Amino acid sequence: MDFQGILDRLVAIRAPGLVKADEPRKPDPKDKKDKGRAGDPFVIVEPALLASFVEACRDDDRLHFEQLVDLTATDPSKDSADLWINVQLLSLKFRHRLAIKALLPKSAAKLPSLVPVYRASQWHERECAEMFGIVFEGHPDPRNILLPDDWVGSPLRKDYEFPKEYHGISCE
Amino acid sequence: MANEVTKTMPPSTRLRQTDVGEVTVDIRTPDLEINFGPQHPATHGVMRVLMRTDGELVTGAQPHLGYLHRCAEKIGENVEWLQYLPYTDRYDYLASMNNNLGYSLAVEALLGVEIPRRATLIRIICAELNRIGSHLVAFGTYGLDIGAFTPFLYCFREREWMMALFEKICGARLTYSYIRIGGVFNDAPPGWFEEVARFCDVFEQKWPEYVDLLLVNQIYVKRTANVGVISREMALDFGLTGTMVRGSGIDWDLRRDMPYMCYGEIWRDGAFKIPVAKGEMGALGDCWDRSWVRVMEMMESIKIVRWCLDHMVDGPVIGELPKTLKVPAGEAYVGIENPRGELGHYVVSDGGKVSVRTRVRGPSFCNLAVLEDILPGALVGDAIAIIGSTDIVVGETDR
Amino acid sequence: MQQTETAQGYVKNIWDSVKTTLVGMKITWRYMLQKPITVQYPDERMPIPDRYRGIHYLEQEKCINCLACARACPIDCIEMEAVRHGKELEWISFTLDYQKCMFCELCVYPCPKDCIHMGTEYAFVTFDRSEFKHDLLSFKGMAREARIRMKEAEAKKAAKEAAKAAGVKVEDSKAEEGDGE
Amino acid sequence: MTPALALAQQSAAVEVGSGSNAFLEGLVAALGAYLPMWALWLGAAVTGVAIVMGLISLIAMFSVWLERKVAGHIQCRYGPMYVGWHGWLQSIADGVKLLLKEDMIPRDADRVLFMLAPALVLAAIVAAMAAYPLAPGVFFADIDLGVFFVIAMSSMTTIGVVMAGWASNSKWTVFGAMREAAQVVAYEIPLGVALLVPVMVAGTLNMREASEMQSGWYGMGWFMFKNPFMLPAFVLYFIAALAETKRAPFDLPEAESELVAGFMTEYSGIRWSFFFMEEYAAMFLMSALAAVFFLGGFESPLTWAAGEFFGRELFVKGASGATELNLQAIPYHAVAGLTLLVKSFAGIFLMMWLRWTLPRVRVDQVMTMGYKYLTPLALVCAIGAALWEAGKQALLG
Repeated sequence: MDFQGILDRLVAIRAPGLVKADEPRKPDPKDKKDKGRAGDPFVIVEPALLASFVEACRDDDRLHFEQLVDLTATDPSKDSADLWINVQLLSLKFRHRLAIKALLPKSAAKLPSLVPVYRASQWHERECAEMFGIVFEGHPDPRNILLPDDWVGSPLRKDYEFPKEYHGISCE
Repeated sequence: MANEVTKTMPPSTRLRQTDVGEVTVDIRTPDLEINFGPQHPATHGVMRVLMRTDGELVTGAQPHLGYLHRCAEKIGENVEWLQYLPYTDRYDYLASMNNNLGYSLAVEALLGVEIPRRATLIRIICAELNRIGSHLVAFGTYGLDIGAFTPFLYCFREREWMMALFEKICGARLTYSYIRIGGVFNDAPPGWFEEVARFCDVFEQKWPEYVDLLLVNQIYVKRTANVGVISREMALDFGLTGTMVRGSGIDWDLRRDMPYMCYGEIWRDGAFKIPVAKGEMGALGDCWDRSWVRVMEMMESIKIVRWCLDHMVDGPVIGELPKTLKVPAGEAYVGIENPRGELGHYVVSDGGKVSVRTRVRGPSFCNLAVLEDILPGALVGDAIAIIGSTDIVVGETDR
Repeated sequence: MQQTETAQGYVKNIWDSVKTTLVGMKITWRYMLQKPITVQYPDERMPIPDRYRGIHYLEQEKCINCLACARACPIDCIEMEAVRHGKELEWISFTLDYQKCMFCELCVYPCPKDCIHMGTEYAFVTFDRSEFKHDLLSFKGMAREARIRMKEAEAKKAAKEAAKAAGVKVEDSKAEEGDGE
Repeated sequence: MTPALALAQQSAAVEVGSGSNAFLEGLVAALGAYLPMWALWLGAAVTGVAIVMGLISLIAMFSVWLERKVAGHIQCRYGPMYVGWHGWLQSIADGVKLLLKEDMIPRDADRVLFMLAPALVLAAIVAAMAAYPLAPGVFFADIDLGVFFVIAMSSMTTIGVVMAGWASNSKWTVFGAMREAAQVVAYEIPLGVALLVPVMVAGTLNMREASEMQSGWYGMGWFMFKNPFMLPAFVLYFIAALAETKRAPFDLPEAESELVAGFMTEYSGIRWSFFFMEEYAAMFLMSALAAVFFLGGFESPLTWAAGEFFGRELFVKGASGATELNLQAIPYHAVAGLTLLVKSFAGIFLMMWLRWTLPRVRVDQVMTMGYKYLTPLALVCAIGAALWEAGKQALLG
């Protein structure tokens, strides 16, 4: 199924939390400032309903997304008010992918964990949590995974300041 | 009597006195917590698994990562598009070509640049040769984990030639940085394709030796069959990819099912097959199945290389690219079939010279998550076999 | 791990073990009689291909101090410093920090004059880490020919000036500019 | 060496067993008129210990070199090449290195046990070596219970290994030690039972006598050919010996990819080399036992020819009635001793070849193999051989 088909199906099954779809487009020749958008199409989803959205995607027999391939977050820029949660779903049966994006306000970076739906997201969520300071509610094992347990700050946020020292070791 | 027993007993033992004057002693001791790694011969790098064992039996396991974390994703936000290429070499250092390829394809998905056919074919040859090399290491070191030293060196003998081939085409033996955005860096030197063909011939002769010496050896079979069984459902739930998922009997290969470059054409030509485990030696999805898939895949890669050599065309090896690379705004996720599974690159651009986000979805990272579930119940020796069979590269789990 | 074994399985187990062991031993025996494929490293060495990415070398005469390589470097390990005397360059330093360098060859491609190359030398051993900051210059300051040329030019200019000492002011276009990093 | 070693050796050489000691005989023949008997005994014991220690060191050194060359050539590489011709002095260089290494004892280790363990291991194997006959007429101790003594003594090394594992105060070493204990207990039985087969055929436990009994058929009257149950017994014995000497595929106590280095993890330098020497000496002893009881011991057509040509008796009664050394028989004894040595090293080579071919078995499979495969099969062999012998006697008288 191509993206349009998936989108139609999502609308048809009333997938919870679906906001809109975003598809790549060519730059508008009239508007100089518009650069268009390249890359993949994706759907935008309410973060609070992300878990139920992916569950609906998994359980629908026409979508059949058995695998969560990737879950990550993006901090688009320093001034952006939102973080993005990017989820990649994959259906082995129908050989299609779906990119999902959830806009999460930086001030309250909190959303329900996806682990009950896909256990694959367990480590991805731990990584997101330590790198972006996102809280996944209901995560079974919310420890740091790549960073030391006592790490301060969220390194992949754009406003992260590099520490001057770590345990008395100068990082200059 | 009871007092004497208590005195000599270790504090962990529990004592229960029944009313008829009998004393029941519970001599179970608490489980032994043992640090498997970070410096251990069988962790394939610096990974640490905190294991609880009851004698030889593993009752719990908890992988601890991050010893080799080199901030690859953060670096991606600070260097230019092309400059990030050498860093991709360094996460899965056994399959650098595939990493280069994944990153290049992701950026090209945003750029929309057309890749010359010769470049595509050279890319496939390099990626498949590197897959062979990576599987050789995986299979060889797996033998080493099981205790067979010699097949390891036989595997490295062939890998050495593969590395020499790469050394001829790009000048490096491990961190190639050869496949670049828009094509490849250099055209193949004269005589290189002939040598690749020779390598294929020799490899086909040597390949049965690995099977005879290790794969079907009864001790090897006994060590790996019915050990670390990952069921179909578990493989899907944990997002396992690549050899792990094929080892669980799921017929899935990105090269065939979501073809990139000209893999679709090669598949339609019937040049290669996807080996899927059938559970010949034990339960479906055990360690033996996974290693079998790897060994079989090497031969399929040889066939793909042969196809590319047969269909080689002349022409440029790099597409039309501006001098300073500016990538159009947008975001793309491209997953390719790395030797270890699906290597995904999620790149976000705002139209500038530097990426906004470079996310690497390492297959080892995802495949490793299953350890917590399959290690308990295994013996200590099995634990090594299971960790080895997931074929992780710590550079990629930690990035 | 406990499997129920049949008598048939018991015998088959023994048979398989013996057979596969003998097959393995046959293979290892064959290799034992063959000549090893390794080389005795310091005495013999593997041939190094032309494209080998080792320690850089610089064709200093060609280099125009354009900094293209330094900009292309992902880790900023190239630093160069030179003073320009008209057309001639007076070199002060062109250092590569091999503690950082990852031999990615990205500095070679953007060079407009094709003057920086990857060499074939790979063993770079020192007792002091500071020595890893390696200077690629084969000569410091100016090349002898360049110095001669400059002296000649200066002499010519001096002669011209002496000839035109009558009062015609010659425009001195030479502007020294420092082109450090 | 430590007094414990000397004591063990002395007791082995002199007191155990009822046979004589070739060195003692030689000393008596040479100096009997000048020195009191106790001095001769002591001299014989000291000589014996010195020779055994030298022998073990040499065997270990040569075996290490052989192992590295065999491993190298199997793996398409050269192995040691720089120290001497094809690196034959490599072991000496390594030995010097090991001697010069820092002697480390972990802080929380049990110091006494930690230091005692390697000595005990080595002492046990030195004692076991006492029963090894150098030549038909040259031996340290002609023990009637030879086989029994060797097996008993080489099992003693287990105690040292368990001690080392426990004293190191490390979890990996305890794993190694426990595996060793379980493994040796499991494989002692098939080893002993498999050895019973030739012992039954020979009717003696004395290694020298057993060897002499195989001198028929122009030196090819090996026990191997005397009974159809001998070949399976030999295979079973060999497998059990592999496990007994902690060699791959049964090297679980050290299992370098599982337990780092098993019971030896915390050892370094000369203490570690004691374990190493023990391993190779044990391999040699087990191979020598196999050679003596299955493969004809000293006997080969060459030995037979030398015996026919030079005469066999090393000590003869002289004209005066005193014991004298028969110099003429020395070539025969040299040939015989070399034959046994070559046969023993052939066994060691086979062990190495197997090691560099096979993967390691798992700990439960070691037990399964010991108890469920080797022990019953060895018993079948023993009973079959006994019935065969009995039938032969009944039929042929």
